[in-house]
Amino acid sequence: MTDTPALLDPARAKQLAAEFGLKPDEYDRVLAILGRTPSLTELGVFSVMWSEHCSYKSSRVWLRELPTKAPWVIQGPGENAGVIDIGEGLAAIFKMESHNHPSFIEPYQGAATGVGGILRDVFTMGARPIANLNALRFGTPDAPRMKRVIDGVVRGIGGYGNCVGVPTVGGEVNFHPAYNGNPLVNAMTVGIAPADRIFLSAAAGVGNPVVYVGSKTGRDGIHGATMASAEFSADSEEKRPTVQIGDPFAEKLLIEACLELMATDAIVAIQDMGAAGLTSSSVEMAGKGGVGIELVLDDVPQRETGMSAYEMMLSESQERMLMVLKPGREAVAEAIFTKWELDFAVIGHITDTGRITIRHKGALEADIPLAPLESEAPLYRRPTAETPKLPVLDAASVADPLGPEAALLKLVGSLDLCSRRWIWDQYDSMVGGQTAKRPGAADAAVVRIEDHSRALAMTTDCTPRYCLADPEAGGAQAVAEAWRNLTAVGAKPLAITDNMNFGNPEKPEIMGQFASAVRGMAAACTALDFPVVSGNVSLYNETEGRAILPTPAIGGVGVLEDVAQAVGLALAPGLDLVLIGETRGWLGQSLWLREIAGQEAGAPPPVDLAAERRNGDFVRGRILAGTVKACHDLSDGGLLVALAEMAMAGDTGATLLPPPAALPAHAHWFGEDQARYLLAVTDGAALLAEAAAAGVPATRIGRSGGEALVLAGGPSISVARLQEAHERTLPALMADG
Amino acid sequence: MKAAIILFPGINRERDMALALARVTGRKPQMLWHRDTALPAGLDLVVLPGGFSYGDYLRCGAMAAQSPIMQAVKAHAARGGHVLGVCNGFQMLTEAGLLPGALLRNASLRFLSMDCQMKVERADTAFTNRFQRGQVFRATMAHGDGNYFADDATLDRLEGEGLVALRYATPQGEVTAAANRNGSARSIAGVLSPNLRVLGLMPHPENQVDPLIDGTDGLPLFESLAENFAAA
Amino acid sequence: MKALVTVMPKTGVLDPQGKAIGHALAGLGFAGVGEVRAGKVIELELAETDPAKARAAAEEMARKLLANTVIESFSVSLA
Amino acid sequence: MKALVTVMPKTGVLDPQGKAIGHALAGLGFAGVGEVRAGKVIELELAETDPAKARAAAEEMARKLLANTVIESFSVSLA
Ligand SMILES: Nc1ncnc2c1ncn2[C@@H]1O[C@H](COP(=O)(O)OP(=O)(O)O)[C@@H](O)[C@H]1O
Ligand SMILES: [Mg+2]
Repeated sequence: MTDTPALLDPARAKQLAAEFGLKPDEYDRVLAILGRTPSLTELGVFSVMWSEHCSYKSSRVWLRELPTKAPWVIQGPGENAGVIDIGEGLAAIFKMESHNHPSFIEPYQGAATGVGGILRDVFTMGARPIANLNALRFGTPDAPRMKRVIDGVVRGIGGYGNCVGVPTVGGEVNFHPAYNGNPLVNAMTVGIAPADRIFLSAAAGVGNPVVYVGSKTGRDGIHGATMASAEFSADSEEKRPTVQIGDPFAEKLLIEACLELMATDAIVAIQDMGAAGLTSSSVEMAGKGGVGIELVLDDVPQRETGMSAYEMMLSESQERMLMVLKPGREAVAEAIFTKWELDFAVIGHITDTGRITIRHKGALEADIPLAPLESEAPLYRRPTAETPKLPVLDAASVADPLGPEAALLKLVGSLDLCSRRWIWDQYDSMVGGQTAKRPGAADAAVVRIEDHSRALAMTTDCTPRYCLADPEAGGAQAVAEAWRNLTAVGAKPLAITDNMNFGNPEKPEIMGQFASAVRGMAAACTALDFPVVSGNVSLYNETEGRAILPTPAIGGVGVLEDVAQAVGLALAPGLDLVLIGETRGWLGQSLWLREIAGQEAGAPPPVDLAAERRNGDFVRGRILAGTVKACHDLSDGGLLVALAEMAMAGDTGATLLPPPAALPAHAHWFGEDQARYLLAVTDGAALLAEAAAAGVPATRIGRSGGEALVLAGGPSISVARLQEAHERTLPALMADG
Repeated sequence: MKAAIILFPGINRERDMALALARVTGRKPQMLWHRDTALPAGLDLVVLPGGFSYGDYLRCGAMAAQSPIMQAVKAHAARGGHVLGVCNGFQMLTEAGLLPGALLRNASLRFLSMDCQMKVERADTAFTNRFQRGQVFRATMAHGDGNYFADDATLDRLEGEGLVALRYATPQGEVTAAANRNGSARSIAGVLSPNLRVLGLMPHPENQVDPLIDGTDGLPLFESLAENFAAA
Repeated sequence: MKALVTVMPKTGVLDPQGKAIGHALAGLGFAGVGEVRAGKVIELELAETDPAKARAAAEEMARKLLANTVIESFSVSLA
Repeated sequence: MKALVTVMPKTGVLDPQGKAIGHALAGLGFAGVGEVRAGKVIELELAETDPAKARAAAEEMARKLLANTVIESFSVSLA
């Protein structure tokens, strides 16, 4: 056996390095680490490990600014997913991840494998997945291919989630031309595990077997991680062969088999094979454990013939996991995986060399020291340029061309506010038998934990148009809205996962957006005791040089001690309507301004974190006291849209008091001031008194009942007409999609 | 009642079904593995749960219908035992020949996850005793292939012999095309065997058994069974 | 030896997929398309080298699993 | 004139259906079954009577709609 692998010709190696996406100085570092030219497999390992997707080289310096700690955080960023303590000996494990580029190339499979990947991140830590969410951004439906993308993405998310039997309980969708060439598909999974049975990825135990389980390896997705790290160009179509196909049936078996094995004591460490497949899983497991690893690829289960070491190490075939077992537990594990009709193979062992060595057909294919592979990984503090601040828009300076009735009907039917029923009707939201608030029923989805009264509340949020106008305020707003949505069902918000979707970080204005958004998020997380426990970064979301809107999607998780405490947003008759929070009539960057006045202008609404906290804590207190019959936070579209949403959900109208004289009516009805909630209660006077005592701004705005929204001295807008306008949009758009 | 749920690779509503059965019997049902070749002695009810057995690849329920345990299920049915198949379980029952017809792709060609209303056509079976004839109840449906099909002669026979258990209807009990979202022949949602002891249905009454989750519309179905086998 | 099992909806059985494809083709501007039917094809790599036996085996597989004769008919061809 | 468009997963592309069918056939006791691949077949009734034109039309339909050429390949035969 030789002690060096077959090396590439130096000139060829340099050229390949560039093709694989390594910058010249990065390649020089490879040479320095190895002290020689790399083999093809080694070059492949370096290029994927040092890709933006795996190394976070542009984002890491900024992500460090995010608060990640709280007494209830069991595991923050750095593992496959974040873990929090939710009481009664239980942990919630969750993460969000993007599959943007694959979903544009092949929408169904791209979205489906996105769901599969995030599920694996969660069950690899020992959790049974109990819910999926998805945050989607599409271009305008008349853009080329866009309807097919929308249709394929929705079918793909449903196709995978429905089949594995994890309910898809929530999410969000925006439409904007900035996503025409680069839609965003962010998928989130939440799981539950016993708090003392969390599985981590650090390998240990020299001599311990390294085991491969799941589906066989094919040539799919080779260099998927580097693709996700490159900007799109018109010839991206050429990159099609890297498309991976999801097999949700195999995933379902993998979930059951892994959970069954996890109930024994056989596992030392476990990690899913995600982006960069066998490479990243083996390198990360050994690296984290400070050990070495030797892989012998001959026994890797293979779907295709004649696969090389390079191909096996870089394949992104789906539904595969890597584990380190305790010595002598191979048979126990193999019996379980055989029972579930999955492949099982011992493909190596843990060593004390601090190196990864890869052998195939008797030859050494790679031999890389692990410490420098990680510590010397490129890390950039790229130049940033601040987004210039926009002037505050004076509400009185914008004329109201339509009046409240026509504006409301138009808004509830607009793309960003219309009913998402067409989407969620394709997702099984009930499987598991624990979904207490399904899509459309509440500001956050609520799923009870089997055999407990306790429930989790979950939401995803981001308002990209605010983030474009002011990334710092937008970052804070996204976190605050997630916190508010959890609060609005009565849950105690605990932690978030994030998915940072941005353009090309090599452009200072994009990197500036990123840095500012992080700053805003960090401030909100700190003020709201709402730490970040996991996340994902997706950069280079550009097509032909045009970037998407900065989109830091936030996935929030909170807990309710008793599912019976959860409130929804559906209005019932005979209740007082009370608005919590201050209304100044902020129209800058509002949907009213865009859809009705035809402008995208002004500074977005400022986020007063102290007010958020005070108002939210008050609302939650009232919900837990049992006096709130329905609750909805105010966001896109402002007060009248929120009220219309409650009315439509409950088939109940309301009679409203006149708007205050101090504000233009349209600013009162449609302004997007933050930190506000609309509550329906039996005793409005009592609530107002409690709010006054707590120093929380509160106003009675009307009373529920009847079949229309009746504006004082103004129009009477029937709930049925609102529903018609609200429900019509997506089905009409997608009729022959 | 002694009930058992059969686990096939890829099914996913077994825990939902176990919760529903436990709610009416006070104890968890037995879980059986698809490779078993015999059923435990003295079973009152065998349940084929919902999900995506074998990924629903090829045809829904087709591969599960060929599982070793299905021979024992057929023998159980032949002895006059009770069998409940829900969603994927209904598809397995038709594929195994225990119920007539087949479930085709939904007419819309989309997965349908929504509430539906079902009208009870027969309230004199072990599955439906606790309902009134003509009563309408709500259940979740979640399927891509729930479009019931049989040839006209078979449909006429089913109707003639009173073997249509449930039909999609409006909340007021009208059987309309709009209420029949998946396009099923004659709005059929559930079918009985001639001895009324095998029931297959597409929607999931097991998801409506808990007031804290989504109401108790489906509970009478399970209460009927529990009552029927109360002595056992 | 390769066997190809083609499975088609029986005449008289609703074929929503075929119908939808026909509709979509018309929407794309393809004229002169009459009935469209959508079926499945399963390609089997068989160790059997005798054509008659291979065909018989494939037919048996179709009857037992690959086709549901309540709604589908099948045909076998060898390659 | 009838055109038959057969759509198969491209070689190298994972075919979960074919895999599961192969598995099930083995479970049913069919021996000697190697690789199994599952595809679709679409039967089109075309008004066109010229074989070359009919074929060209069917190929165009396959490219535009019937096959997802990112992951599937297709072939056309006339009957
Ligand atoms: N992609 C999606 N998948 C599932 N549910 C969704 C999706 N998009 C939106 N929803 C659901 O639609 C409802 C309204 O969404 P949204 O307008 O974003 O709510 P909010 O403004 O209160 O945050 C919520 O229940 C949400 O979970
Ligand atoms: Mg939201």
